[in-house]
Amino acid sequence: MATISLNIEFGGGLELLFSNQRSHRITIPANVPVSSATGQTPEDSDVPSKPVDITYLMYWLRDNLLKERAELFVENGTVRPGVLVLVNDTDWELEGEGEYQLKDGDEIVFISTLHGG
Amino acid sequence: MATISLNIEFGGGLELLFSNQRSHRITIPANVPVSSATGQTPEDSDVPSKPVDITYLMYWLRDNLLKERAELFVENGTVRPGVLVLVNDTDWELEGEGEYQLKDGDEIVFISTLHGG
Amino acid sequence: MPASPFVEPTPQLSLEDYRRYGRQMILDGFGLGGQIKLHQASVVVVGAGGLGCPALQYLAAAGIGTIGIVDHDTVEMSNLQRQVLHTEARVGVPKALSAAEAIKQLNSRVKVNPVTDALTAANALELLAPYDLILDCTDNLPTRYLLSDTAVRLGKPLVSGAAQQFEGQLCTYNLPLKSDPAGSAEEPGKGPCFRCLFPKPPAPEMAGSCEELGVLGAVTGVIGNLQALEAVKILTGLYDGKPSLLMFSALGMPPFRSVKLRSRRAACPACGVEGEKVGKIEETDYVAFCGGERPDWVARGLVEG
Amino acid sequence: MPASPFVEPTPQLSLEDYRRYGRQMILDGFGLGGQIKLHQASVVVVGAGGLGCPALQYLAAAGIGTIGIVDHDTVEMSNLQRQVLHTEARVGVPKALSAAEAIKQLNSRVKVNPVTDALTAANALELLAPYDLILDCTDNLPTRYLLSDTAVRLGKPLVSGAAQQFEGQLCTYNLPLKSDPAGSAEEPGKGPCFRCLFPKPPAPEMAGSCEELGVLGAVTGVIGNLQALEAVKILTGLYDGKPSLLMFSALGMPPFRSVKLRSRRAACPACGVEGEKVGKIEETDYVAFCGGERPDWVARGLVEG
Ligand SMILES: [Zn+2]
Ligand SMILES: [Zn+2]
Repeated sequence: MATISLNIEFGGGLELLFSNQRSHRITIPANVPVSSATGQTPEDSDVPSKPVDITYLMYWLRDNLLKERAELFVENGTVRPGVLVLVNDTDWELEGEGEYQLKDGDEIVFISTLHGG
Repeated sequence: MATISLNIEFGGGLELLFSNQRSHRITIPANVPVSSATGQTPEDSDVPSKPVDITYLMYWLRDNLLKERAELFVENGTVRPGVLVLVNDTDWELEGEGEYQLKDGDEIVFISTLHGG
Repeated sequence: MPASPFVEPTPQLSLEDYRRYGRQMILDGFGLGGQIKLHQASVVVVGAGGLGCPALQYLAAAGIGTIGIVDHDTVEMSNLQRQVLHTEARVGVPKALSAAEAIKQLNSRVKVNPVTDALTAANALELLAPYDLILDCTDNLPTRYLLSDTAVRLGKPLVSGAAQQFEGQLCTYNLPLKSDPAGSAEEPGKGPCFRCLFPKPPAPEMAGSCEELGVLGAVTGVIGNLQALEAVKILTGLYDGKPSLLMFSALGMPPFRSVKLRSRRAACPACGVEGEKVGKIEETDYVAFCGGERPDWVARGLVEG
Repeated sequence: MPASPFVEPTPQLSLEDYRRYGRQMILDGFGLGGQIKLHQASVVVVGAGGLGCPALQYLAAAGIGTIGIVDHDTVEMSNLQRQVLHTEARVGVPKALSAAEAIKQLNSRVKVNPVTDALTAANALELLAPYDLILDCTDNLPTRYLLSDTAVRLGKPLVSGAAQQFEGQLCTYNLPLKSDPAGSAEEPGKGPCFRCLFPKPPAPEMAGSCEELGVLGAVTGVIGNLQALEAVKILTGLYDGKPSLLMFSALGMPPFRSVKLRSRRAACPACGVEGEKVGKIEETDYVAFCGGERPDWVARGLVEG
């Protein structure tokens, strides 16, 4: 099964949900079900597949790395309010948000907006 | 003739020698004379050649981009004292200094040490 | 450059100003023109705390002509770990007055307008309208939304800083974009506002405060300092005309990261051109928008306790 | 965390200290232990100018137990554009005393040792030896070499900042490296010194000064602030154990860049183990080493004018 490696960073407090670890290096399938269901891979069955994208990545992180309180990370099929997602130092909004197709070696950052001062 | 493209940055005052422009994108030969002579290319004659390295780059910059006062950039076959060279955000001393073989897309920074305060 | 005996200094700048600001006036791209721009400019800093203190120091030092300071709090001992304009002797004094006193000592030529009232949806437009540029040095989410909406309504840039624990963030909302050097015929627009990035506020339980989570003093110093720097760059035109976010992680390597940000969203409720718009600022309940009261917001006077 | 009534505060920290430093003591990785480390630490800041003022503010605010300030200059009007600890009222006062006065007002519990003598090869070892950590906040090359050699000789880390025009640089020389997490048997060594990077000084004509080239105030603020932050990180153990250089370009995008640096050089004249070593610091003519007098060095008291 083809996979890709990614560098994942959490910040602004989000790292608390991920074992208090800011940096993670992960390997995920290069092709995934269109539904972004994380329990299957296209090889498993005849599910329609797509190149892996950020939407799938979010569910994969929730199901594989998140230690607690999933609702503080993903909500309504996207990151919960107050979280900004970056793709190689670029706002994901400029890259297609959840539909951005991940490439091997990409760095994806999930950061919560700070408001203290 | 095979070439490579590089991003060159000057800082700490060095940019003044290069038309006051900090960022330059250049294209140079991928293979150069072992002597680092900038007027020739290996195809020109039977000069022994090497993959282009930082020593050659320095002479190339001196001969092609430098507008004045070459002695404030290169001295005794290397950058003049007080200048630090970076290869992709790494001290060139860790990469072989002048002998580092340049790759397409590398970023080389020449920065003068500051001492004001 | 000091005035020669044969040339009168520009009426706005005195000979003493040349002496004081000389080190920046000789900078390429800054010059006398830049100093005059600062002299004629007005900046309001909302929050005279961890971010506001370093920001105010460097705005005053640079020679901004008029500086407003909005803060309804008084100085407490726990502030002195990072709020470097205040002093032990001024514990109990309203922060806006304490900060004003400090910067007047550094630069008596700056006109300082301290405001000891809380900034609210009812008074924000009036309090901030007289200024060219706004600094968000506050510490809570409802005020940040209020400031962003107000900046958009007033057409002013909002240099916003935030700091918590070991991290900081810096962004200028409603940034005046720069013309396309290729000479596009269109007027350059504005960058995104806070709502363009975060149309829905995070749930209250995600929103920690420095009181609960803590913050390292120098982290607020770095961000506040950078806010002053951004303000000076914008006022003198020396800024990058593209919207970006700076992220700082004091314990990280590398510690700084710059992020290219989205454009203004056409459907943004505050600054967009389409779709539903937010109601009048004066009628907006920002606390409710952010999910209701939190205990420290009561203490902060954001809501009736 | 405030002391409960049933637990005596650590004798070194008073109840008031808990109140003052609470915001950092609750930080993960910092805690009471971190505050005690700061309390028991001593830091000397060489230069109470553009870099030294912001550095001193945040060192004092953080609760460093003893702070030395070395500066032989007096406060001038042209300083106030960036040297934010000084005031108009203290123009003419020795900078070390002016800075000491300012930080005592912020934190009277810090023991401050102002030194109004110039730092020279003859007195550097004696002046700096009592401190745990040294900050280079100076503005000239000979003193930077002197500080690096002294720090190496004394075995202290040297947090060095520099700022000119729109740029800044930050590096800790003689950094205590951290053990290999894999548990190597070797003692971790030290990072490079200034001479490891720049064994030969730049020619005098390359070495501009802020007086000639100018500097933007907030640029010195950012670097000085980051110096204080590095000092706090090193003293509490919260620092990255690998040598790096931070470059700051106020008008650049991205503005910050972190560079991985070389290891200590075995053949370094100052800190290496092989080859020729520099002579005794006390007998070294740093001005001559850097190519001879420059007019502003005369003014600075580095050489007899
Ligand atoms: Zn908007
Ligand atoms: Zn060395």
